[in-house]
Amino acid sequence: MSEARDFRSIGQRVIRPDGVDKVTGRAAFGADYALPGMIYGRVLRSPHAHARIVSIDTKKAARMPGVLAVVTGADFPSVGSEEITGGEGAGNYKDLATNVMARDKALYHGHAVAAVAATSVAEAEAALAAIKVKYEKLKPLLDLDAAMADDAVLVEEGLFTSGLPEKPTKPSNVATVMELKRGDVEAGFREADIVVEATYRTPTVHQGYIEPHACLATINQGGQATIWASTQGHFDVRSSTAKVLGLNVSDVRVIPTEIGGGFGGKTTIYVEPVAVLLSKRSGRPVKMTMSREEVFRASGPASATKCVIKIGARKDGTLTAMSAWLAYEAGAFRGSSMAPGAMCVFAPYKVDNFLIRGFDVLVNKPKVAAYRAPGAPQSMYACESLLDELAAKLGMDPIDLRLKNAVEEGAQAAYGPKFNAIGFRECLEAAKRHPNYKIPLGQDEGRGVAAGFWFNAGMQSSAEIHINEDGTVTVIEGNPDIGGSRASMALMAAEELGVPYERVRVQIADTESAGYTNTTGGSRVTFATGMAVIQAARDIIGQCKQRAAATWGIDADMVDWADGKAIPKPGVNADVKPLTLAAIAANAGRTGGPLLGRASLNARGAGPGFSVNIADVRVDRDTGKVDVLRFTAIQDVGKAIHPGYVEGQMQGGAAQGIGWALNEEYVYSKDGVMENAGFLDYRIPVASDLPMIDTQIIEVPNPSHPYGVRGCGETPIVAPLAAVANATHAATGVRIRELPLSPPRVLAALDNAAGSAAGKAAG
Amino acid sequence: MARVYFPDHLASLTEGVRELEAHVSSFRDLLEWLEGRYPGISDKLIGKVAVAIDGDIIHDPFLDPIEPGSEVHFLYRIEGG
Amino acid sequence: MTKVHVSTTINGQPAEFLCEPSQSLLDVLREDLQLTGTKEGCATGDCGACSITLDGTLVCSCLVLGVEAAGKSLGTIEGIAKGDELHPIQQKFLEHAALQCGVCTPGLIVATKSLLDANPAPSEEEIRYYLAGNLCRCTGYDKIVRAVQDAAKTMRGEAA
Amino acid sequence: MESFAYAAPATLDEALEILKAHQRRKVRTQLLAGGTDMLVQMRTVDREPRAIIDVKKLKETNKLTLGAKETYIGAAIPGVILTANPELNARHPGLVEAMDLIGSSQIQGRASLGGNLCNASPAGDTIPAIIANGGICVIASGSKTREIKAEKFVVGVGRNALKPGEILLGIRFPKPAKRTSDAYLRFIPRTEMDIAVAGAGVSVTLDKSGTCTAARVVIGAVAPTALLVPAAAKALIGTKLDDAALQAAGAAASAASKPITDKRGTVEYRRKVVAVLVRRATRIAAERAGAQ
Repeated sequence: MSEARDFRSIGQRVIRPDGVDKVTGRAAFGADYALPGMIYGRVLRSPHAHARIVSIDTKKAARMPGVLAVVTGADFPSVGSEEITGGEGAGNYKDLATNVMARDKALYHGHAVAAVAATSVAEAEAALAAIKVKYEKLKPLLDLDAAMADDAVLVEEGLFTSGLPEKPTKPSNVATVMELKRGDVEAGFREADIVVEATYRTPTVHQGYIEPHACLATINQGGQATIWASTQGHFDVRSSTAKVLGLNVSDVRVIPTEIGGGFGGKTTIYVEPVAVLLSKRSGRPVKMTMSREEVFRASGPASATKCVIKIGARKDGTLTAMSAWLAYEAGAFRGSSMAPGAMCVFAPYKVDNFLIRGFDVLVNKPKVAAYRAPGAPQSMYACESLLDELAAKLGMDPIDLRLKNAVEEGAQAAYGPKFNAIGFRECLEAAKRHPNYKIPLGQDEGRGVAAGFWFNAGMQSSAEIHINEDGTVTVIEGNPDIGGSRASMALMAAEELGVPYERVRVQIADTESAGYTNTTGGSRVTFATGMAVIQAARDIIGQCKQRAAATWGIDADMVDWADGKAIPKPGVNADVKPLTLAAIAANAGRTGGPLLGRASLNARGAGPGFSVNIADVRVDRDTGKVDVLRFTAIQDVGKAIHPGYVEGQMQGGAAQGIGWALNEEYVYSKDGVMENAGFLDYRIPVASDLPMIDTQIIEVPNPSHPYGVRGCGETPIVAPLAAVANATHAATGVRIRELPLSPPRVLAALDNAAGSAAGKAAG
Repeated sequence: MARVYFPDHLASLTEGVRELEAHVSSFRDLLEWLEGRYPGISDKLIGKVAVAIDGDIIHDPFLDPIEPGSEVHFLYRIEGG
Repeated sequence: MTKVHVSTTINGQPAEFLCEPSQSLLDVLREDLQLTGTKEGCATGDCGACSITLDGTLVCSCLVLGVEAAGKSLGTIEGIAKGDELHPIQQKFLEHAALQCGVCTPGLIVATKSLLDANPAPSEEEIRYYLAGNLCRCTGYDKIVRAVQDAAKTMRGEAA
Repeated sequence: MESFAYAAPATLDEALEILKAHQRRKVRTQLLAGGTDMLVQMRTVDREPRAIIDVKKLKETNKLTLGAKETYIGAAIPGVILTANPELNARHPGLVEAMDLIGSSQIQGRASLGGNLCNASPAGDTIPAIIANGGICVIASGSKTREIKAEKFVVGVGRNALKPGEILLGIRFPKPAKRTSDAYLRFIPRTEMDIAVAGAGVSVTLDKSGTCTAARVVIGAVAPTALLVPAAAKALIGTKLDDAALQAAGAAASAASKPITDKRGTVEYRRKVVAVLVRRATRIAAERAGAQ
């Protein structure tokens, strides 16, 4: 389907259509909306990581000045167990409803137990303090080893592991087990000249979007609700809120606001149904925003993991067998990103024998949510680190080792199907050739390489195109623009229609105005919604040809479309002037009415995205501090529609991955209280922490997209973890198999190594 | 003749069979054919798993054509971030 | 609670408001004066999304009390463009794709203006350290730093 | 319900008057300078109402003089003013760099030396530097002023020596002797925006031959309050600040430290790193002193 062609608009670094509003402060984000009579909702949260809720007394709070509504779990309808199948995050509506507001148990520190709406935030907060909750404290489970122990306390009573060949007889905190295998892994290890095995751990981390969750909701006496929400997917907010509150989907209208970052964390709901219920009880519009502290404690971070990887290889570097044991914390409800983590772990490599076992494990922490290539950074950090260890043992260049085993078109992915055209080899070769791979390093400096992979996604999208009476173009679609996607949509519409980019505007419409569209996530927007925009544009072109034919009095199949104009086909004997889009639009009323193009589709064939990263670091041996000196991100994106925003995805993902590698982690007390719930101590990279991030875009077109687009947003976060860890090893000679590589951890490892070296020397 | 693959976690639905050959021309036909052999299986597949037909991952397949020689893989549904 | 009457100047225009003594200036700007271009990312001075100038000095408006604005001159993102014309910093942020979600952008632009007003030719390192209090989670800062460098050049009157 | 109140007196007398009145009526009162710590605390750990007296408008808290014998820095002067003063930088470079390390450019527009001292955090960056420079706190106490050495000002975690009704007006520093200079270093995991995991403020005096004749070594974030470590100074005095002397001073600082393990660092880590910082800060201070 991908067409080789010269592009006029695609590939141009245009100014995004929503840009001016975003640099002038006009753009309205989640917390920027207000309605007449609006009041403020706040949430009371559990001070315990695991406790039975014995009773909640809200009488005093309800009588306090300014308080117009108080709700608890008892005010929400009961929601039955039902898998969430429509949208993004895996899960169950019952869990979702219980996560929004605790019922009989508080399952993590920060779990919502009650909410208040009052005429001011101060009054609402004062009322929260007056709510009396009686808890019976239970032992919290805070890590994988404890939760997977045979005699562990259960986070969810009566939970039986799914995915086992036989139904287990005993409940467990392991919600799901999954297995992927091929060949004979034991035989493969016997065939190997060298076998390496190691255990790696990663901590709970947060997406760290700068805009906290925010919404404004109002519901009338007829049960019709309107919600303004900062979300990656307003259709999911609609379906989830309707389900949690027992409303008809048609009675919930969700208007997406501008969104201040999400990275997967805004693919689910937290305060939205609470705001609607408070509005119902108070008769007023209710605005709810999470504080930064609440975002850390009670939104959805990414899983902490423990990954055991084993790799066997021949002396020439050929991989003979690989195995992975992957445990992911799910938080208090099942549904971590273990499965995609398991599917990604060996995806870049050809190996005949492998065994992958994954475990989705409940602990008393907030329910995890998607975070950019969910699941992949953790498992691939482990595998890409161990490959580095293997390369060192084999005396091979780490890029050569990967080239030796890299998947290419026709190779069978570890997760099942055969790859179509992919660009992994091209990325590896570009890395090998890159000047940054050859820069000499100084004392205490090291270079690390790692690969990244993400599937990218298709799914359902809709688009409409309206041709305005002056020939300008309005594109209407349903994906919140989280990083410049309006520009990509406008570029694609301009390309197809043959009109200048500046004549195209893009509207992100609400759930009542746009056709159903899956969430902005899975790196799917430019691919799938872009495909819908292209199809809608082609619909318009078809109509324009008909209008031109009608104007000229010839058959529609005698008309061509070129350079934004209808022209007679070569050889057609008609003495007519080409008709521009503007001319056809001006005459639309006389040729059949307004020009309206549309497309709705379930896009298949998202193109897998591969990357290779090169990190250079310097380690301060006295303090254990690791500084990133240089970072090079190379990625196959299929086709870069707006190269500036593609580079931006690569750079932003690199920065998040570097933060994950070096400093970011949830620090828990022994009682399960997060001790660093703020940007002061949850340390995301600041401007002075990072160098410029060099990017190289590789374009191996995706055959399933008209322009070759693969999607690019998620792959960039996968490789940096191992690239930085491998560089740190190269700089120090010491391998640290747990993230983050924070100064205390690095210094302790250096001192240990020095101690044991000294011991050996002495011995 | 298309080849159809089930991963281990779904093989319980096919009495342990992980690889099948089917004479079908669309995913709808495949579901019907599978349902005939393993009654109840389609409820466990529709909306709960993703499918790759000749390498293209599809979240909600139904009308998608399956060519002779096609490879059909059932997969976990992959969410994104 | 007793509200306090405050007279101040915002973006060159006189302004008055009533606020509680404990209310932050950020809250006053956003909730009472509907100047929502100034964003709240943390309310603890750690993210810089609420950056404004107070008598010409760059501050986090979440760490200023509304009552402290009395008699002061405030500068917010809404006052950066001159009428119909974008400020060169705003223009360069657009040209360099230096924003993705855009929620940190107002704070970054206010902070950048403060930097360039004081130091017309900052080095990359000076830019990075000056802007260290403005968190951006989308861009990795690369394009932001380049936009600032380019804006500085334009403001110095050098050809781009 | 009690409510918040705010006053921004223009003169010291007025400020003391308001303080006294609040004291009589037993109103909880807090002094506000830059507010970069206080406002955060007011919004998180301690939301109780109080009367706030803004001391930023007083002449005494805004005075900055570099006299022939001493330096006076008003308690409420924001960092941005101090770091922009070349003369102050030349005279007390370590003190200025300690101030400059606090928070972002935005924080620098508000945070003050006096505020950092009164906040009395174990990790307050300027406190070791103030003590290393021999700072003396000037306090308005009723109609009089009293003075107290900086090392006696902070008495515990978040607690200072101010009595009810008192205001810290500024800090006096003796003008450094010839070939005397200082340095402050802290360790943080990032390059900016963090709280010190450990800190070290060092002042040294050299004779013409480069031998250290006087020193003050102060460590921060490794005990409930910043610690003046005479043993570390002793290890430096009489030496040419060679590696052995620096190692000894670092070891003395490590030994004097009483760190805790928390989200920012462990006991072991802080002990090790504080020695590194003492060594490195001494080297910088000595270079500066030698260059005079």
